[in-house]
Amino acid sequence: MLFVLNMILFLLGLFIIIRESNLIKKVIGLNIFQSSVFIFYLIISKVDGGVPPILNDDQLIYSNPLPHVLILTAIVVGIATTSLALALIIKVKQKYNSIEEHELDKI
Amino acid sequence: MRHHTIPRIVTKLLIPVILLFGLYVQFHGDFSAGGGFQAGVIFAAGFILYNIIFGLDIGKSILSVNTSKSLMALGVILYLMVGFLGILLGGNFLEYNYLSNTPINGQLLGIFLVELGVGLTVSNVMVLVFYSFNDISEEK
Amino acid sequence: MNQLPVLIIVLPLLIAPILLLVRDNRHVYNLSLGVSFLNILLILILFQDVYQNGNILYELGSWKAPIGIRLNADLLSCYFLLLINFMAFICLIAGNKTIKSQVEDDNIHLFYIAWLLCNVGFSGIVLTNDIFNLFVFLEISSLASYFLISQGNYKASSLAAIQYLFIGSIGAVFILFAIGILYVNTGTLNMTDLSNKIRSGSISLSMSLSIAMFLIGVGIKTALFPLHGWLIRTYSYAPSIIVSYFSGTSTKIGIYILLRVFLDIFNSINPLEYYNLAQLILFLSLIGVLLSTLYAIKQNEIKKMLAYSSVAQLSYIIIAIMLLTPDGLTASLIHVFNHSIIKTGLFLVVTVLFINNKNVSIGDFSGLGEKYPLLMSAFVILLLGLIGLPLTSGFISKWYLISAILQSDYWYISGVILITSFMTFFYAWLLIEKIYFSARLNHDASVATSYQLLCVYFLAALTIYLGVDTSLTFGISEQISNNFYSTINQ
Amino acid sequence: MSILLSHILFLAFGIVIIYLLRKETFTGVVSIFISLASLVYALYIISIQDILINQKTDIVNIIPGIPLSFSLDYLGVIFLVISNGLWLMVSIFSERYLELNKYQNKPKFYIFFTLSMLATNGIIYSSNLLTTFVFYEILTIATYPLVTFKGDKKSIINGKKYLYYLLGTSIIFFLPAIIFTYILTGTLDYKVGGIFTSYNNTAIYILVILYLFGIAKSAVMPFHKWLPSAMVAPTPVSALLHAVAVVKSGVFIMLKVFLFIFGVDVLTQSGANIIIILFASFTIISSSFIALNQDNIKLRLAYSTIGQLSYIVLATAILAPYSILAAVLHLIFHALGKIMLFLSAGIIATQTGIKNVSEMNNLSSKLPITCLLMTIGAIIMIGLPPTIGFISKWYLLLGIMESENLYLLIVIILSTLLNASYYFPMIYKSYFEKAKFDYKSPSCEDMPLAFPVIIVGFIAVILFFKTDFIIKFITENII
Repeated sequence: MLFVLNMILFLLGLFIIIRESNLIKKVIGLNIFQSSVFIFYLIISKVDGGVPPILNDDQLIYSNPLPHVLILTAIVVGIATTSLALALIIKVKQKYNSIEEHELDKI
Repeated sequence: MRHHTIPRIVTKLLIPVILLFGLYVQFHGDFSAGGGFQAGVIFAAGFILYNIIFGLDIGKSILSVNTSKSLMALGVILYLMVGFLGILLGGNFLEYNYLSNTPINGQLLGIFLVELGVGLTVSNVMVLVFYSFNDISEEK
Repeated sequence: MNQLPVLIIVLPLLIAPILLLVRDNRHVYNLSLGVSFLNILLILILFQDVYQNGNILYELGSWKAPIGIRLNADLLSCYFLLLINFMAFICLIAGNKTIKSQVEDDNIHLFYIAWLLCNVGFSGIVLTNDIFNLFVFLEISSLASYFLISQGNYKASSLAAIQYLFIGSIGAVFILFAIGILYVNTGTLNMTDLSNKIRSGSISLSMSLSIAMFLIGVGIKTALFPLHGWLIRTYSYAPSIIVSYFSGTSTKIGIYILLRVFLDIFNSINPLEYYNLAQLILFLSLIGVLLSTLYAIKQNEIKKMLAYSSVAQLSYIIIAIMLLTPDGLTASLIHVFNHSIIKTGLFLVVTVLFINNKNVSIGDFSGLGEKYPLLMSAFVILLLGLIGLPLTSGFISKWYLISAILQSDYWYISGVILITSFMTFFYAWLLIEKIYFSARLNHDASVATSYQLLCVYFLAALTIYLGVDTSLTFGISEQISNNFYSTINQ
Repeated sequence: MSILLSHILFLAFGIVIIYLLRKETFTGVVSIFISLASLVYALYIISIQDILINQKTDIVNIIPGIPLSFSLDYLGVIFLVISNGLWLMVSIFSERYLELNKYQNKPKFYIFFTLSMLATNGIIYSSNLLTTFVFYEILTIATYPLVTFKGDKKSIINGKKYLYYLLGTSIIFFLPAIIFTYILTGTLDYKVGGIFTSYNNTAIYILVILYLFGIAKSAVMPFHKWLPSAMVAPTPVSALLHAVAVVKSGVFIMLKVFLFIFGVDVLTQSGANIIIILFASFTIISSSFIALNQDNIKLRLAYSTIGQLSYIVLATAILAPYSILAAVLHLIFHALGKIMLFLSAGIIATQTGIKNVSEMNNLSSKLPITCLLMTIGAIIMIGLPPTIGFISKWYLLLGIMESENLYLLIVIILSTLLNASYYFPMIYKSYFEKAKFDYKSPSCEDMPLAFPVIIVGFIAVILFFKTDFIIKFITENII
């Protein structure tokens, strides 16, 4: 079930990136798209009855920490991408005075 | 914001706490949840809050754009230098075991320095992002 | 332990923040040039070592393999590593002047930082043995390249950059997803470990999803036929020196990931054969070759023309891989090297000659043969290499490509390959004709510095050298492909 | 260093010299000296041929296992003499010709002329197909600047056509044929008797077609169009390159491929030579018909060349000993005859401005020697006694008899009639028809211009009485 929801999020994000003409909305779509994959990693790392992976003696079942670490990296990458995208959009806006892609292609 | 008393007072009270919390997260990263990343962001948040309340001029006089850039670079360099130190002391890149007399101490020292580098970089990147967005709004 | 693999990645990475401290444009340039040169030396030593003693594994922080991140320098890595860093070095030498005039003064040090980071990303992709790490390096290089592209002095540069950013990020996310699925199925991220754990036999649904996503991600990176649109845009609007650099590296990295994922990680289930994926890709690439060659002939703007030509040439490489024979792989690897050199050289000439012109049309080359006899003869040599005439490296590629096709099950596509390779001649000749047989226009083609000229001559000479002595390209390519296929057949 | 390699390097050195001099006045003389030296080289090589035959000199390994390599064979010896000998004549001719026609940029002309001859010699010396291919392509590229030498729009269009045909066929047919051969046999070295040890007929058929179309320099239809387009070039270029060096290289390669790659046995047993015979016969007949309708002298000669080349191809494809003899003989004799015709046409155009057959009325009163030479050339082409053309045609007929492909007699006879019908008007008009308008001066023969042609004519006449040693050489060494 979770996977299905996750896939829906994934496709939704992809759809927004492809379909939307507004660059900012595209960035939002990109973020949703990326987040769906982040969530996917979190889902797969969940262990039933597990606790956060901080070692102490009485808890032996804990969630897989590796995907969390990976996704932390991926999130950072995502933030970098987003901020770069926003910066570029500002430049585009300065040059064309528009951020609607269908208008930009005409110019 | 300079003339709003309540935010000023609250900020004055909060900033030391925020910075202290940042430092806590920074130095406790190797024992509990936390680390340079989070600490850097928290630290930067404190500084940004200061800027919002007291104005950029004062903020920039404390930490100018160029200093911030240099500190950001220094963070990365610190990180890499620790890595190179591992090579120089006969291990692999980023191998901390050789940094101190015992491997455990070495690991502690290594992770501390590396996280320090990360924290330095992240906090300054955050500040720089804040600065540059401010520049854009000023241009308009 | 041999420290070379990590040094190759980390040294430029260390220089990048130092550049931020230095900021003075001249020192910045010298430093980046120096580190590039140092890198090439290191790579040559590494290459030598790997060639004689086999793989070199390097564990970061001495954490053992499946848990820690490991670097793996094998022959394939070294081959691409050499190519990429060599191109970076050449473009750096040639680029100084153009970068100065095309990029804003305050941004120049950032530009070089991005350049170094981009190169770090490329080297990292090639060297790492950890698939997640590959993704991270891919993103490092991509982010840097978005920035680099946006620095072009065209109006559309930022737009091209952001459009590339969207499509590139989609590709990266697809790869990230695919890696996640792989991790679920195998519980490891180490490539060697992965390929051991992926058992032969039928492919589960989730695994095939992973394969499909890899394919899309890699397809975007390599400009596989229907996904090639970004390449045209970016090549048209990026700073021209960046185009020279990317034409030799960026897409080739895509090829590397393709090889690594499909022929190394998945080698026991061989997905390309299993789903007839190879046939599909082959078919797409064939259409790609045909259409992009036709488009290239139609273009009047030289950067666009060369960009379409790049798509066509990349399709040749992919076709050769998709034959799924050792010969095909050999041919593709040879062409990767040769095409990089030729295309970089061609773009370099455009860069060097037209610093100030924004749109360089074919007409701008009118009569340049008289004005710059030597430079133009180098240009013509590179063009002849692109066509694939004998005694140039293009001929060697073509020979092995056709030879591989004729010996494979797809011998009947050789006709298309031959005809398109003849069509290459049409657009290449348009240029040659303009250079030598048109009256000179009154334009201001800028004067190139001697370093720039030297780079172009060097690449042209290399084109001829690699067309006469194939021991480097063929010898190593053959060894790599034999290694691959001997593990597959086991 | 091997003498063959040093010959090629010498020519390369010559090119460098011409490039360095780059003076309009000197280059012609330098070029004459280079061609003279090249002829001396060739003669010296021939004098020590017994040592050189089948001695390979590898230069570089282009493809591992297939080096760029030189060697000499008996077929090459013959072609070597012709091409280098005629080159000397033509370079003497062209110096004067370029001067009289006021062509600019002579150094460029001589550089590419020498480069073309370098490539031709390279083709002669090549000991495997790859080397041949390399020089074949160099020859194409090197002749292009000569074809477009005039630099006007017409020559650029025609030059493009020239390149598209020659490069296109070589890339689309010749190269895959070579690669396919290499895959099938594992070698590309020319070897007497062929390199195919085991084969299947389909492969041979495919290969024969690929080679036939791929070596478009031999101008077998349907890939012949480049030859008429190449006629926009200055006359010396048409004469040497497009009547001797380039086209003969094509035929020479064709001969070598059929004899030394396929081998007589393979071709006859698989029956693949029928394809060649069909295409060649078709070319012979149809090119003659086209030539009939050409008014431009050079175009008429060009179409005649296409037909004559196919004679050689046809003679080779019949594969009987006599016909191969005829092929080699015709290679020599056609070169002599055609170069006379072309150079005469060049003289006519230079001295009187006449370019069409219909304007040639009473030309003999004005250019008596030239007309005489042209007549000899034409008779050689038609193949009438007492000229050398007759000898090669005679052996061709013998070969046809021998192979019992009697229907080919019709082709030969028909084409001879056609040849006669497009050459005789030229002769008839220039001698017997009255001029429509008066020429200003009675005779304007330019001796320096005519001198090399006279020598060629002299040799052609002498040779008729001295063919024995050539025939002996061919029968002993080649067949």
